[in-house]
Amino acid sequence: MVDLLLLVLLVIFALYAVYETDLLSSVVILSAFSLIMTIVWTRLNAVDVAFTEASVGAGVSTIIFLSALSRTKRREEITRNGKKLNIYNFLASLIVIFTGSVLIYGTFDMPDFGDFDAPVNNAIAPRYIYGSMAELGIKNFVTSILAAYRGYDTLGETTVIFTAGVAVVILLRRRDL
Amino acid sequence: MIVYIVLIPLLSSLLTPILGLINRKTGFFVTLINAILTFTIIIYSTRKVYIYGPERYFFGGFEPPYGIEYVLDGLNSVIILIIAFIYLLSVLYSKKSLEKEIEQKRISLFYCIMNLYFTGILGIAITGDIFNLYVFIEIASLSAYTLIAMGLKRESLMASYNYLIIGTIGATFVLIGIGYIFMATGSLNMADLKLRLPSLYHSKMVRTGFTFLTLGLMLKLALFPLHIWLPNAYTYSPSTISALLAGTGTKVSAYALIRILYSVFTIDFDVNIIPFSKIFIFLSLIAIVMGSLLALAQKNLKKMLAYSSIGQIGYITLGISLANESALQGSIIHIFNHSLMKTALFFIAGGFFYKQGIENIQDLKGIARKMPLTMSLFIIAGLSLVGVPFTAGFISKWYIVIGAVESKYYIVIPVILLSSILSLVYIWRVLEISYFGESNGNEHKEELPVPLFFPAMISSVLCIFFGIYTELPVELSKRAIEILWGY
Amino acid sequence: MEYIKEFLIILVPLSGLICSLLIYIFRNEKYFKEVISVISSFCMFVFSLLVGREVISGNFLSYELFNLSPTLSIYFKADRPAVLFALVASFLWIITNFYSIEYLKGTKDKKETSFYCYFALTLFATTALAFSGNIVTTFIFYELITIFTYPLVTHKGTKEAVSAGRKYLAYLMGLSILFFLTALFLTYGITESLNFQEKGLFASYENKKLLILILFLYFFGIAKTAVIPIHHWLPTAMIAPTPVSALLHAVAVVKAGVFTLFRVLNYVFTPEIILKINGHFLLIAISSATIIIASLIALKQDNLKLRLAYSTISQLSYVVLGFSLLNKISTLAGLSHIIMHAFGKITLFFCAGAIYVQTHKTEVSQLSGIGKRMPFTMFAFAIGSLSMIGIPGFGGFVSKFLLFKGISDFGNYWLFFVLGLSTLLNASYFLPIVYKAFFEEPEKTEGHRKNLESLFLLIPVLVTALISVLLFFACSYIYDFIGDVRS
Amino acid sequence: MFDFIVSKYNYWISIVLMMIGLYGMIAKKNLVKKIIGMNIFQVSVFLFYISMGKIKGGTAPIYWEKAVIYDNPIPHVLILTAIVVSISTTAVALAIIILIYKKFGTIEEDKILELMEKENRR
Repeated sequence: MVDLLLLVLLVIFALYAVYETDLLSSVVILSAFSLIMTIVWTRLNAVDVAFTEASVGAGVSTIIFLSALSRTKRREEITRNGKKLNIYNFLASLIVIFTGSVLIYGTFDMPDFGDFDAPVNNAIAPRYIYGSMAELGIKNFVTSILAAYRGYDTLGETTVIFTAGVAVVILLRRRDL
Repeated sequence: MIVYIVLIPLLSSLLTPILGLINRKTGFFVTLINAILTFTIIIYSTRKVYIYGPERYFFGGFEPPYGIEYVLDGLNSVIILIIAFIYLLSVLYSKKSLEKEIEQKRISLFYCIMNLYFTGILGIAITGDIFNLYVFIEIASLSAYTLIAMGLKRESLMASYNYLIIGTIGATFVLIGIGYIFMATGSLNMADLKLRLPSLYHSKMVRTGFTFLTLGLMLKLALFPLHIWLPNAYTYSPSTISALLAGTGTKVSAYALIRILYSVFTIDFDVNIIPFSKIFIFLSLIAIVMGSLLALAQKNLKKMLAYSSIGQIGYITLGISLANESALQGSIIHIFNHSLMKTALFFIAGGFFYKQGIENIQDLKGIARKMPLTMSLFIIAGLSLVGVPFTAGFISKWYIVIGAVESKYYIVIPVILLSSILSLVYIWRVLEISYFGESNGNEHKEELPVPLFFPAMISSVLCIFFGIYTELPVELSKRAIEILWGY
Repeated sequence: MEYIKEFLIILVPLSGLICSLLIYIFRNEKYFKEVISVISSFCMFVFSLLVGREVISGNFLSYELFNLSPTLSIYFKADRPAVLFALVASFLWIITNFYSIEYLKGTKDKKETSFYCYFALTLFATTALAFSGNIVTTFIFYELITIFTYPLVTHKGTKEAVSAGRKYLAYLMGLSILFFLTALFLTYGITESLNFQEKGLFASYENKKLLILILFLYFFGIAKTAVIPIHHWLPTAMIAPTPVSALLHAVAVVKAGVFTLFRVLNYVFTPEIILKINGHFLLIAISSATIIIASLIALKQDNLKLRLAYSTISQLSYVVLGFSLLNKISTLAGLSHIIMHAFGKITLFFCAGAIYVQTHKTEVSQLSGIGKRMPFTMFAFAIGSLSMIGIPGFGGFVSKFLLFKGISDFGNYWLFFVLGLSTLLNASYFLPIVYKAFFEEPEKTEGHRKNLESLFLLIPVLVTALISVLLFFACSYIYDFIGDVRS
Repeated sequence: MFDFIVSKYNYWISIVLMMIGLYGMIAKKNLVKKIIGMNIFQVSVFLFYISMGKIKGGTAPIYWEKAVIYDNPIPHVLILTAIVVSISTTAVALAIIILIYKKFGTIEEDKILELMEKENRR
């Protein structure tokens, strides 16, 4: 029941974050959204992910947003110029509804939530769970996959951060424009 | 050996900013060495793949599906060959061209991002793991956003931002698709998925996953209704980057699409089980016509070329979705050829900007009298774009049409021919203005400087070369399909 | 020796290509381009003769240049009609060369290099088309002719010339890409072969509707035949310098069109198949309509070159009519009319050019009394006219006579009426010019110089006029040479 | 029916969240707001991933003698990577937005388009 409550809370926060016109509070709500997400993930036993989300999603991300807001504008300006905007919104909702229904359609065949026999848990996962201890000697399976089996992904991830870092530096230092 | 294909660009991207602290000029040389080295390795490994068959590399020694693997087979060796070649040309072009467009203080960081982009697209092309594919798509995209945002005009920022939004939607769709497929199979390795998926083809999960994967890639590929990001992105980015993106960006997405369609899923699924083939033939035909029509309406030279790219992407997806041997072969050859000709055209368009500050077609009046050699390159690449015989463009169109006839899609023929005519018209418009327009002022000859002229020359001469000596692309693409479809 | 024989067939077009290259390389040498043009035209003629000797002695000459794809090759083959066409084109090139030297000098043309260069290139493409052994090769050189003649049409560089060039391209390239290429693709899709064969390609194909469609696609795709709905390009192309109009738009280009049609009707389709699908009625209707309508339009033209152009359209349809009657005599008539018309019409054009150079007169109404000042030129003009009208004793009579015979073989007698009426019309738009020239008084304001003729302009005119007459007496040799086309 | 709903509610709510985010990304005109939408969109996809790795009665995928069933660790790994990617994209996007504000003086898309159009017309 707690889980469901948290999820409903997530939806409310998400809606609030999207509809709030004050960008500052929107960002704060987003940060709260991330924190609730952290709790959800902890309850789903994804400890490492929750930890990362708490620090990166709720922490770093909020700071970046705030610093960006401090350099731009705080309020969203709602311009209601009649029909044009409405058609645009209508189209957007159409796309969203369509995408959503395709996604929901895909869930019909899904194994139930928490099903042990789901293919996800039986294809390659057992090898990591039962073999990685002996192979690598690391207690945390997530760490061992991250560092060893899928180490190349982690290299890619580092590269992404590096890219973003260089990108931010080179962009923010532009003087020539 | 194949692991160096990604590692060298990655290392050089680390090296460029560090050496850049010592001397600004090192950025170019590190990048150049990187491009040459990577290209050499790719030629070497492509040859090896061609002779001995696919090569696999297990990262960290963990065998797939548990670890991540690199696979180099007939298909992606062709793709990385052309990518590395275009990159090499762009680097050669960049030195002079960037002098006018980028602050020299930031040049080493700029080269760093360029190398990261190179890393990203090579990573996409070479990985054998779909989640890894996503990671590399993001590396390539993030660096592409940055590169576009470095354009001279402030429009470039908006172009970059729009690309970022649409690109991220695309990448996230890919992520969702991967999630659905992962959920159905529990595996992430492409070769493994190909074994596991056939029994699940009727699962709604797999279908949704497939839809989102292709949809995400289509966004990245800029197929017609999803193309909105592309024209501005190509138009307002620095000349080198326009050429580089036009030659590599969408091509690698096209490759990823082929990979997903025929290497993760099978042709049976694409054609018989879901109506993918029909829908995308239809979309591609619209893209072919609309791309050419919109190109016709443009005033800005680079924008015209960008819209023409949208039409040409239609050819590529058409060949992919016709799903027979000739058409797919045509598609692969078209990826190869279109890279060459579009890069050449963007190089030349960048050259006009460099030399005369010209952006609009109307301002090209009489330019052919000032730069006859440059303009003749433009003619070659332009005619190749139209698909005139003896140019590279003819061969790929030929194969695609033959494929269409084999599959009895006769409607394809008039559409392709109509678009050829439209492209003839928009290329011709440029030629007419540049040859017969009344130029104001002096008309003494001033060709492009060698560093700009040379890459443009190489790529457009190759358009002719591969139009006559077709053996190499035809043979390579044939080998690619043999391996892809397993015979 | 065998190898050289094989290579002989390539040498004919090659002499044109090499000529243009040499002209371009040595473009700064004085008199070089004229000399090299003359030499190469002689070479081309001699090579054509040599090929002709081989063909007569029964050797089969063919040469495969290279493969564009396993099923797509650039392939040359010699047979009698091809040799005939090559001989006519190369012989007239020799004469035109002498003529152009004086003409360009007379009109003070500055762009000699491009003139000679593209002229040679056009001849290269025309002869290559003559010897083409399959449809693809034909198509490629058909397109190349258009591309190479475009600069000649826009030679003047004025606004009018540019828009004429645009029309030229739109008709010739647009229609060929839209229809000809479609037909080509369909042919390939159905038969998987594109080689010209005596027994045709569709021998075992039953779908009549599709065959008719393909036939019409070919017919309207080959716009160089200038039949009535697709003839507009020819009058507009008259803006080109007169030697171009003379050789290219009365001989090489338009004859390339009818020659391609000949190939299609006899070696892709066969008369039997066309008769089976009843495809010939539309062809006959259109060509006979063209004969009449074009003559009527010609009657109204005051501009001499335009009148000649419409006369060309009308005369070309004789050839088309001959081919579409589908019997041996009529085909022979078509082929021989290619020659007769070539010599007659080139004479007329040369005269028109000479008049323009000497007096700057372009309109028929200005020509009163010109015969007194340029008697020999106008004498040649009279011979050309008579040949075109088809008076016995001149070359034109022979083919017209054969055409009558072909019609009676075919059995559709109202066509006699068409030919008769057209002869009448021919007479009524040519003879008034001759009358005006010799029997009307010149306007008083004219200058005092009596004889305006220049030897260099006169000799070519007289030579072609003489040959027009000789052809009447030598016609049996020609028939012997052509023999049974479909043996 | 009830079982069907209960058995999948986690996925469904994550899909609803995704769509809220996607809507924000497409429909909102404010550039920062789009990025906020993007964050919601991506984080919800992560939730979807994490949900599929959960097993009833499973414990966290860390070696533990008393454990009978472990949750699936693979989605966790993937999402660790994806979170970093997401934050990097956000950072780059915000950097671009700051630049846009500097050059255009606004972060509303329609106003920027107006400005660009004016410039083109000139």
